[in-house]
Amino acid sequence: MIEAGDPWQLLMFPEAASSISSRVDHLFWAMVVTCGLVVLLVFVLLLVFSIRYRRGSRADRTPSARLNSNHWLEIGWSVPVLVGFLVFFAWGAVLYLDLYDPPAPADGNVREINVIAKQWMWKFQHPEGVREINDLHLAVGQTVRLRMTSQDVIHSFFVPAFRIKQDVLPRTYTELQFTPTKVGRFHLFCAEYCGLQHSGMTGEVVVMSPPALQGWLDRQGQTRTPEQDGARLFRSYGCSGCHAPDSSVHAPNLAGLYGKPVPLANGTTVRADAQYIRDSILLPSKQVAAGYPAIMPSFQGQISEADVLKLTAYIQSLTEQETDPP
Amino acid sequence: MSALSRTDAAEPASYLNAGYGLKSWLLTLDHKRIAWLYFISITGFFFLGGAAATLIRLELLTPAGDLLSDNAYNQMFSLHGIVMVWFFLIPSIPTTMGNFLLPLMLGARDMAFPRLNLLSWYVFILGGLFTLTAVVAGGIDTGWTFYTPYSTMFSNGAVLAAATGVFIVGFSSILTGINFIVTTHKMRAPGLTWFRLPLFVWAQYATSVIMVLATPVLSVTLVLLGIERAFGIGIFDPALGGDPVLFEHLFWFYSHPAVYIMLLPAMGVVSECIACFAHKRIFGYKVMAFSILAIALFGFLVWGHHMFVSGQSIYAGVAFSLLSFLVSVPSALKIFNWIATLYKGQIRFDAPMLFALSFIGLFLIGGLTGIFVATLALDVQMHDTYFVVAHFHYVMVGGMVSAYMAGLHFWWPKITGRLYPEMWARVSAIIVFVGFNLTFFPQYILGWAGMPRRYHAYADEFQLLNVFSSAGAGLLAVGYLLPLLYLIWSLRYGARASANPWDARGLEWTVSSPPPVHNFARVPRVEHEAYAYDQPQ
Amino acid sequence: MTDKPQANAKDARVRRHFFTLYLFLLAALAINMGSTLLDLGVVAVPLRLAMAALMAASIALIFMRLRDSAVLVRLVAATSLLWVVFLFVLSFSDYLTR
Amino acid sequence: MTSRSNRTTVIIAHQFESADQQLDADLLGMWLFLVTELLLFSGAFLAFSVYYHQYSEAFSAAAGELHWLLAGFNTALLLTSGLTVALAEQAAVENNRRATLGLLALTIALGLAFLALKGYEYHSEYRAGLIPFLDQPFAFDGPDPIHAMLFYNFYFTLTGLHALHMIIGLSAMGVILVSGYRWRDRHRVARQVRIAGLYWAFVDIVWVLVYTSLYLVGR
Repeated sequence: MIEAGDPWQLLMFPEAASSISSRVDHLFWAMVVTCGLVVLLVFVLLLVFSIRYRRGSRADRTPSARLNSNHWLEIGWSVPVLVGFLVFFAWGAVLYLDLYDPPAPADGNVREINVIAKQWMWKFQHPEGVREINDLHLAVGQTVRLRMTSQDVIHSFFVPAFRIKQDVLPRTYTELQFTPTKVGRFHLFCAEYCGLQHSGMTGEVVVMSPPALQGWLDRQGQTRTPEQDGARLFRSYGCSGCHAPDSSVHAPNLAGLYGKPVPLANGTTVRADAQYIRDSILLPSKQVAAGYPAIMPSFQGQISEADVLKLTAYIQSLTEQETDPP
Repeated sequence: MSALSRTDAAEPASYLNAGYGLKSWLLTLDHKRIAWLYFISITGFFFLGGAAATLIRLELLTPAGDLLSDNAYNQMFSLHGIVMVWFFLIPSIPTTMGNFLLPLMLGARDMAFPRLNLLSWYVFILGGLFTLTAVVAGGIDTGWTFYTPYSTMFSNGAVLAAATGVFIVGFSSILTGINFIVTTHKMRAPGLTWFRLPLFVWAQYATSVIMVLATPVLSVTLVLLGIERAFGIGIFDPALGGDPVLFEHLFWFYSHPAVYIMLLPAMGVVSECIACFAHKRIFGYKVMAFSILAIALFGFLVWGHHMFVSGQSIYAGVAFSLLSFLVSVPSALKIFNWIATLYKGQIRFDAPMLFALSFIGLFLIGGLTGIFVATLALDVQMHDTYFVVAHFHYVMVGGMVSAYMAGLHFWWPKITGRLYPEMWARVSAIIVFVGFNLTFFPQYILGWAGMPRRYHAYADEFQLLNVFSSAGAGLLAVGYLLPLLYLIWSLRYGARASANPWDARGLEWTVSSPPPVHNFARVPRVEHEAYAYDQPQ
Repeated sequence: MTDKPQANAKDARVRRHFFTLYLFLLAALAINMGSTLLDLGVVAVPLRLAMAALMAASIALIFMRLRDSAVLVRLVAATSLLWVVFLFVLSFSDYLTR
Repeated sequence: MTSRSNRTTVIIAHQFESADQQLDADLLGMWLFLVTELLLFSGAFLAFSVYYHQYSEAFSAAAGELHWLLAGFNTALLLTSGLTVALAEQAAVENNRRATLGLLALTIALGLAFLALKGYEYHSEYRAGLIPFLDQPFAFDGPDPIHAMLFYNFYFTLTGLHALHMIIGLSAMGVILVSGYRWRDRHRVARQVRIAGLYWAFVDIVWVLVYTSLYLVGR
């Protein structure tokens, strides 16, 4: 980060610290140069015409035939400008789709981090179970996918150095995938106005080398992973009463469910992603699975967002053969 | 004002001295006096919004939030937004110059519905009172955007009073819009075909179409918000499966066309000033007229560019981004046509022309940065940062307020019968231009660097540019106070104005300054084209 | 007292149109309500909405005399429908592609 | 009844040149106002249809609880009042004072009957515990009660908004009935009935859409 007294403050540019940053910067500077030229052209034209044709000047003002209307000239200067700017539209759209509908990363492993935004703090949940408030430790070069939800109003996860921003909506999951490429400490801001201490809802993203991150995680002490927490909650909330394979109640088997298409009672099918699992826990009658009675009670208000994320992590970890909790 | 001119013996009979006393002003049906009622009220709201802006700029001098508490700061930017948008920018040119000049430019004796015109002012004042009670009774801290679920469930400010105030002032907009549309269609003088109308009338017409088509959606959105907050009728409540993004859709369906309500009248004024002070016909009159209508139409198709990172589907984002690029074409056309109007003209640099030229420069920068934030990948970085704040201030303050000043000075002799002090007006135009750029250009850099908007405490490295911005705001305030002083001064001591001090073309310049009560002794016949500057008046 | 009401042929025809429209509206309402008793499957919703739109359009054309109004008034009515289409189509472009 | 000579010439406001310029302006102004009303309702309809798209089963189940037969009869009442106001308008054009005032009164009566039936319907829903706001107990035994609450919120909002517009229309017609009773200026009364008729027909159109989308689409 730039220290307060740094002379760069005047023409400050955000650092480029994620895989998409430099590509966005190229687009930005290409547009700055193009638009700068247009402004310069208009400024020069205004200046020249103002001076040459000021009242009383001896400039040549013989009215030409097309002095008051020249459609070809109008088309001449508007169509090229439009086509030129549509290049920026396409360039921006491609980058945008890369950011929000990202191709699977080369080495395949994506670090899933759960993010819960609540009025005026950020809560992070690492796959290893380590939990952080406002600060987020990441490994350089490691692709990260944030699964974010809010407990109250709309917030927005914004790291200027990574050129990423995504609103965090209450009761729905929004996702954001990026890859830090530079070691260092970067600002985290909440960008969507969320009330009294909106300007205090900030933090730091600390990007370290992978071994340094592993060292930091170990130093956080022995913590149960979300899967282990999820398994414990699976029993304590009585989910296993119906959903364990040996239970007498006719309820869907959750093994290997995550990611599979689920036929619903109303004939449509939906993919069992995190949103489906969350809604099935808190609003079970919203999407009833086909062939099962809608008898599941709603746990709305009993299970917190953080516990739902742990249960989801546990259900996600139930592969085909492993059906009873470890 | 009228009391002042009574003492002047050689006072020609005009609408100003046609009646004295409070009743002749508060119950008037004369569109010219109603324009005065609006002019005084929006000037008051402008300086109220300006005071809030001054406090915000003072607060942002230091990174720590030390001048105002966070709650007070949130109330200040909300007040600045609500008052400036609904009580100054939207009504300003249509209700003052539009009300005063439309019948004069059309050759009519008054608006189609004079009583409706006065009612719209009273509805405007009623809406203002509600909003001001919100300020007193606990303050409003939701910003002018009222996003749910914060505004319905988590804000403890007087959201209901402010929402009711804006709901009521929306009807003032609708009444003005209906009045202008019917007047333009039904009350043109004989011979005044559509393509002989001044572009100012085209701009008022297109603005009124937007007011009529967009404002009702804001009204129903505020009703839904109000009943959710007051009676718990959960419409956008996420607990019931409601969707806050749906509120954003309904809000921005109105609020983007609203920025064209603010912008189009300004374009009309600039067309009049450029043509008059270059003493030359507008270049490409028909293209200029159709560009105004195209902006009004396309303005309704682009609202999704406010929601690129809000959880809106990314494919809808791509569609809205493309449509937003297309909406910039008519604006670009108009800028080039204004420049082409200067070619081979007889250019004078009176104050209205200085303001009009600064409109072209500042609106161009505002428009081009609009294309930046319409570009999907850049908006991810710039959304909700000071880049967006700088963009809309360049278009609103640099564009619309400059044009408002241009129109105010251009038609001041016609409205008051007095000439303003030319030297002081040029000085204030230059101060406004310099102060404006010093205030808002640093915010572009802050925005790209990532300083979020609506922060009352910010990271240390943003301070230097914020200090420049606050200094510029001081200069801008001086630039806006100057006209208040010398214009009021001119009401009493300004030289008396002739019917056509600028040798301009248009029916409003054929009547005396200030015009008689019924505008035209007999309805004028129009034979020649608009902006016939190549023929003597 | 007041001059005698003058009713001519055209007025009688207008009144006849009103009564035929009224009967059509009652019939359309009956059909729409009846359709809820049959099991029409997926086509039920669009059918009922189309019937309601037909009733609305006929009220506008005949009761509100849109059919023989000035071109400008018909343009205003058409514009308002176009703007409602803008609102629905672009809003659903978000919800259908999420 | 004082029978002063009926004014044959039309009174023209000072800013207009001719009578039909004045009538055209009034009609255009009224149609523009109806455009704003249409967009006001379409904003609420957009919200309803977005949620219907997302929670169609819950909304269908909730719609099943409504008194669709009673409301169907109510719709027929309103369509009848649409007819009577159109006939009143026609009678006013034909300078038929008795028919105009009679049909206008009949229209108002039908409108009040509609509101009475609507009030009864609201009362029965209140007793059945289907009011999800003003912290009333919400006893909905069908599937997915949470989204059913959303449906009932829209049911009360849309029908409430419509009822408010009916009250405005009824009071306008009431004023015309009283002020036009002595038939001093029949052209002015004809113009007022024409404008009120436009507004009332619009209220009919909104109810047809509200009735179909709330009661019928879900069944």
